[in-house]
Amino acid sequence: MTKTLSKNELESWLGNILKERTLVAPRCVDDLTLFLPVASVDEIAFDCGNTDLSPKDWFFPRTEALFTAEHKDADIEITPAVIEQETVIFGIRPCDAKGIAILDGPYLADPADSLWAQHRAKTTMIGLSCSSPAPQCFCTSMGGAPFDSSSVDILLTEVNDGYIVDAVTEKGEKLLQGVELKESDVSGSVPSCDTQVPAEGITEAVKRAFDDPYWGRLADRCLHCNICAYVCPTCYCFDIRDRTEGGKIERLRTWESCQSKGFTKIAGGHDPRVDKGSRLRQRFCHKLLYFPEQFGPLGCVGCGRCVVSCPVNIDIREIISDVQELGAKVGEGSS
Amino acid sequence: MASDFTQQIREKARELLEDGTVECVIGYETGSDGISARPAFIYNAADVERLVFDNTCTHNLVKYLLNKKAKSTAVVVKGCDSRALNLLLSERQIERDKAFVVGVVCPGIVESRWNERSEQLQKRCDWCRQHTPVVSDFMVGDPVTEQPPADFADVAEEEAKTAEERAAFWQQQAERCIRCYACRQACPGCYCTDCFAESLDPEWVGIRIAPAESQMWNTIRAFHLAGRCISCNECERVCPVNLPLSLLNRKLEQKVLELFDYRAGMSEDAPAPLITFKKDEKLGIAE
Amino acid sequence: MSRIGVFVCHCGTNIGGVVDVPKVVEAAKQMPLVVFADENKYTCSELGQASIRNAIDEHRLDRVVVAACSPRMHENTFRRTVAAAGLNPYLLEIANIREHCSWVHSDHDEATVKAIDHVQMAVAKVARHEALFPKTIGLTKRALVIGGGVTGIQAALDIAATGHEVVLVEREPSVGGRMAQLDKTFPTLDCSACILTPKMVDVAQHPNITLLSYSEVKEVRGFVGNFEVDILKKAKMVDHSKCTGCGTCWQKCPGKVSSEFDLGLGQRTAIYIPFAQAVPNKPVIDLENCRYQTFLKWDESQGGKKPPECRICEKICPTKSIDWEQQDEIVTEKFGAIVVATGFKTFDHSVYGEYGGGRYPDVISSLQLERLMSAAGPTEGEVVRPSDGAHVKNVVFVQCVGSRDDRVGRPYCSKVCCMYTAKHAIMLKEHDPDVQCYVFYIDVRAGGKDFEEFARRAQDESGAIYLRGRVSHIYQDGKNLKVLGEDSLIGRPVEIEADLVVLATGMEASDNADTLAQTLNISYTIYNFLIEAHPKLRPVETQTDGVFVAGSAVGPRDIPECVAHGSAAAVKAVALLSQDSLKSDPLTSIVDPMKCVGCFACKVVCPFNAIEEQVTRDKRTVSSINENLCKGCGLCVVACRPGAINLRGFTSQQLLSEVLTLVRE
Amino acid sequence: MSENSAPLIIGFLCNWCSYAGADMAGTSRAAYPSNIRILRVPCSGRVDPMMIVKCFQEGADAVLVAGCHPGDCHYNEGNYYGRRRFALLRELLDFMGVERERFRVEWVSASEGKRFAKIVTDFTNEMTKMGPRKAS
Repeated sequence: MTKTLSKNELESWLGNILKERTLVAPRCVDDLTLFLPVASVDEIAFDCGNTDLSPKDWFFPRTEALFTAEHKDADIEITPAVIEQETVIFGIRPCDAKGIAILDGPYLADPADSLWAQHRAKTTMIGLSCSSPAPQCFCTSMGGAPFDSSSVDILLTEVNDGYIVDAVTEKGEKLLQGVELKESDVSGSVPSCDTQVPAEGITEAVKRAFDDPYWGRLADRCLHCNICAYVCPTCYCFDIRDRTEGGKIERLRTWESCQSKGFTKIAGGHDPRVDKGSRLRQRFCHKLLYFPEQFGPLGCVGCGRCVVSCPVNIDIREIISDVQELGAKVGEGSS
Repeated sequence: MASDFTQQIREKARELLEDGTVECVIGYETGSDGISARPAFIYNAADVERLVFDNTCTHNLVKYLLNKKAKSTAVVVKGCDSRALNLLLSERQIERDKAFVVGVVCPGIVESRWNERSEQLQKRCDWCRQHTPVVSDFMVGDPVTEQPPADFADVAEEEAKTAEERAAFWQQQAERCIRCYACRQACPGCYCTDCFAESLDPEWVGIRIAPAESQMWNTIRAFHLAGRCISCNECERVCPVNLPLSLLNRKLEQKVLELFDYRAGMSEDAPAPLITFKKDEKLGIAE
Repeated sequence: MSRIGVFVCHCGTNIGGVVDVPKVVEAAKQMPLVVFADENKYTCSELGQASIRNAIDEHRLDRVVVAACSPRMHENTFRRTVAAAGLNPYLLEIANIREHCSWVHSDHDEATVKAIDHVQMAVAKVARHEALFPKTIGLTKRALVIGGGVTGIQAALDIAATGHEVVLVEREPSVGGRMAQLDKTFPTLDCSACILTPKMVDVAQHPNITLLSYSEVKEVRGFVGNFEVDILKKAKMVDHSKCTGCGTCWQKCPGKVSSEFDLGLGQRTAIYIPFAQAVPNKPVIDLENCRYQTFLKWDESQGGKKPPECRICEKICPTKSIDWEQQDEIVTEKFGAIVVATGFKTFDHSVYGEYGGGRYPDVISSLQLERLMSAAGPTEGEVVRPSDGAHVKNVVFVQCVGSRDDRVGRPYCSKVCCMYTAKHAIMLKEHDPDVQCYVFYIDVRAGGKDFEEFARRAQDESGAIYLRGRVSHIYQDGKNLKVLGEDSLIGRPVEIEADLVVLATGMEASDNADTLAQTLNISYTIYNFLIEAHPKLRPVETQTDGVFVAGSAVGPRDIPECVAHGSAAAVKAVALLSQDSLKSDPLTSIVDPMKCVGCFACKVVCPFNAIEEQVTRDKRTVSSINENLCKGCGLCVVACRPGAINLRGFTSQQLLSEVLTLVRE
Repeated sequence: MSENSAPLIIGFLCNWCSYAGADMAGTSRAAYPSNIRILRVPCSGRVDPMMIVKCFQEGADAVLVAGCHPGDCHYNEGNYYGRRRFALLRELLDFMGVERERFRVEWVSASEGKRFAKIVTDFTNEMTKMGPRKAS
């Protein structure tokens, strides 16, 4: 038996949430679909597929003050940033939710990033199973699934006359308190992700192909913009700078990317990743090698945003296949 | 026609690689979706069969010449792209004798995205007055000389709004911008090793990815291209949040044409309008 | 962290009467990095300056803001003050709270708010100041004078008199210029040649002066104190080191051509000196008209008779000075200063169709009349008609030919014509009391010592009839000329029968003045007259340090003005050459070669050729600033998209800091 | 400091002509409204369009650039380059919603103190009438 909610009931539930918390949901803004706060349930785009930008903005904002500092007489007074607002994200896909969840690895490892921890604690994720995976999607190859509930607080799965509701976490159950759910025996059809990527053993393959000229050739075409990193739900690199206004200083953290020139420039001017090949390789090594080595799961959830957005068609799925081949070749050579 | 162009480009590429004229041919190949083109770098004559030319070959490959350390590189250029060659030659960023230019008389490029391909021509093709490359060592297709008159209807439409509406419009655009700098990275005229946008001191553009900073970025990006933009519109195409960047470029293009009778990249010698002047000109400034 | 001191001046009541100075001081104390702020009655007084020096000492100030009058007034004063206390003089910034505040605003509160803002801007800017040091550069203690007219001669003699070497370059075979062509000078009626030739001889004989006649300046490189100049010495075909100037050759040479010096009224030979008193008094061969050259170039296929070989000069020269092998030669010389005195030429009146367009032989220019009147001229001083040699009785003068006339693109007044025409009228009457002169004029401009009296004398004593009006038509009527004009004072047409018409042709810049100006990187007007650094206060300096201008190359001038300017330029040149070394202004541009992308937009826009190309260790061609040429305008900074160039004293950081204090508060 | 809704006008004045002209306004006590804040620059050609955009982006209501009259530039050509840059910049700013009236360029010589005062007075009045900028 499963619990269900009709579309109308869902909407009134969301309407209630909206009264007490910030509700973030996919919204169509002109030609884009983005996770944005909604003022009314009507604004929510229920059938939008994957959004153009990932929801990571709500845990790792593009710009966020870490603290402010001010001169007080002869002293400097520091006020750390505090997240007070309770937020609910509705309509997050299992892949995106997984993207957020795996970032607990780097951000909550000791010493934990206090802002990340606060964002996670104050935010409840209502996931939506992926009923029609897009051609660029490949979540199943990366250890996810269109109906994967492991990273959300509540998972909704669309069925003919409503949604199957699966309260996954305590936080999810709490949010559902007072909501009348119907018992039903419907089951959601299980969609599958057509695209299969040979990700198994990729960590080993990347390691072997590390010094291959492949990366340099691939970088020939790379423009080194930050699109892939900024649309990616799991790219979590940042830059920190101070901003002064009058006598006040704000320490700001903003998105940055390993694809930027100078990202790895260190004091004295040296840059260990000055050539384009090593920068591009860094992106894939981080996702496919360093992240799993440090935190377990692969650093890619297969959402496919970078595949679609890259202006020069640098396609991570193609790269995984290529690297597997290369790795195999190098493996043969060395054995 | 497209297959004929493809054939001619492959043959030329083979010849250039085989006789050692060039070390690399920069052209187009079919992308991972099987329907749209992407840039291709061919180093061996054996690989020339990868090269294609069709109406999805949108990228301005001249951009890639900026980083090429090779002794000699062949590059496939369309009419609009070719103007970038003149721009970069006049600004001493590339050396003419290191580039072999395979010009393609452009049949027009359609709107395409990964796994999406429409038969609708891109906006820039509507404005295009340069189907035939202005620089080439080898021409694919029959040159056309006909030049449609300049048309700035899109700019006029924007200008018909009130200042307040325009301010609000650009404010909305700035709110979308994620400052990935793809517009800059794709632009053949943006080649500074240290972009003003990333200068820490002076900090022209603050670190915040926020409307005020993005507005600053977009304004100055456009201004740095004033009289230099060659209208390939790659900036707008690559933008992941679909900012209407062409409007800014074209506003300046229109003004540059009107005030200085100048179109960027049409010749290697004509000085760009902002690094020259006429003593007696009337520009509507303090007159 | 900087330690900034702020000193707010009351300037008596000039500032304090409007701005609440104590309030500004209190506000300054709260500004970031300010560790000391105080007020003075008069900060520029010795007492005020002492208080700055003491505070620098006592509070270990490393930067100073003075809020007072305009920096154009006392910036240098206070730079010296802080320097006296051991600070670098450039670690100072002035907040202008007098001219830009207290003197123009009457509302005390508003003025105080603005004064605080200006102090805050100055504080923010000075925090970004860096110590700057002028560079010491050596110099070549020699001067180049371009142009051997009276101006150049005067300049050369005055510089040489101070013991400095001078090279005087003259395009023609002799020095003397236009003044040498004149008969008498106004208003004293001195004989022009009598007063000029001694100076010409002095030039030739002065041990410190090297005269390069028949030479031209081709290329100028370098900068103040260190110019390197390519001078083209045209082939004279006569070895002047052997030639004694005996004159045998030019007396015997059969190649007769029209004389440039006599403006077509007389003849000279192919080997020639332009006039009898020429300096150097040694000839050059005009190859165009030399018979030997015609012989050499003769081509049988053209037919006709083979010309004689000639070579008479060579045969009769007692010192064997004729050298057929001589070639044009370029010599490179070094100079510390350059004086440009390239003078003028007269307007070509043939553009005036109504005056005959140059077709009537008896319509001549004033300068031609000078040659006719000159005892050394083609008619030995007899004023006769060029057409038939008859003595003249009725002479009509037409003023403003190529002056004050927009139609021919010469709207300016040539300044000397009114006076030289008066001179001509007086002289003609003196030559022959029967002569009647008529002068068609627009205005008689006789501003100058004894000028008005002189102009009146032409009318009152010499009986010249002055008719206010333009001449509409001149035409040949038999042997004589008919001059149709209008006397606008009585509003009636006038017709005069004349046997000679003299056109008062105006002054124009000499040929190629613009090319030379470009070579020297100095500016010139649309009429090709050179532009001085400031028309009133820096009349002989130019925008290019070390290059001075004098005489009528700058604009129409008479002889005494030219001489005075020649001397003035000489003094400026000597003041420069007398220094042991030069200090360059440190407020120049600077390039960060790491950021430079080598597009050289900077080089294109730099008005001073101060951008040089330099190859870095990683083989990139980048720009670099020649600080000796840079004037600190900052054009390159704005042209530089990557921000590789900055301007010391006005860096982008400094200006941005100022702006941010205004908008982020 | 744009409190009490008085417009904030930032003026960039070239050292040789216009800054001296503003000095002359002071010397001749030619009064004008106090809203303008003046920066001294060597030449109007040193005024970077980026700086002007920055002024607007950070909230200035108006910008005045003043330089030598054409032909009078201390550096011969600076204002000619400036004129081109400003002509285009003003178009771009206007296009993006910063009304062209808010960015003014004037040629003011060292002797035009009264004129400088009049320019600032007129400009301030116009900006007060237009009110503060709407966006960003």
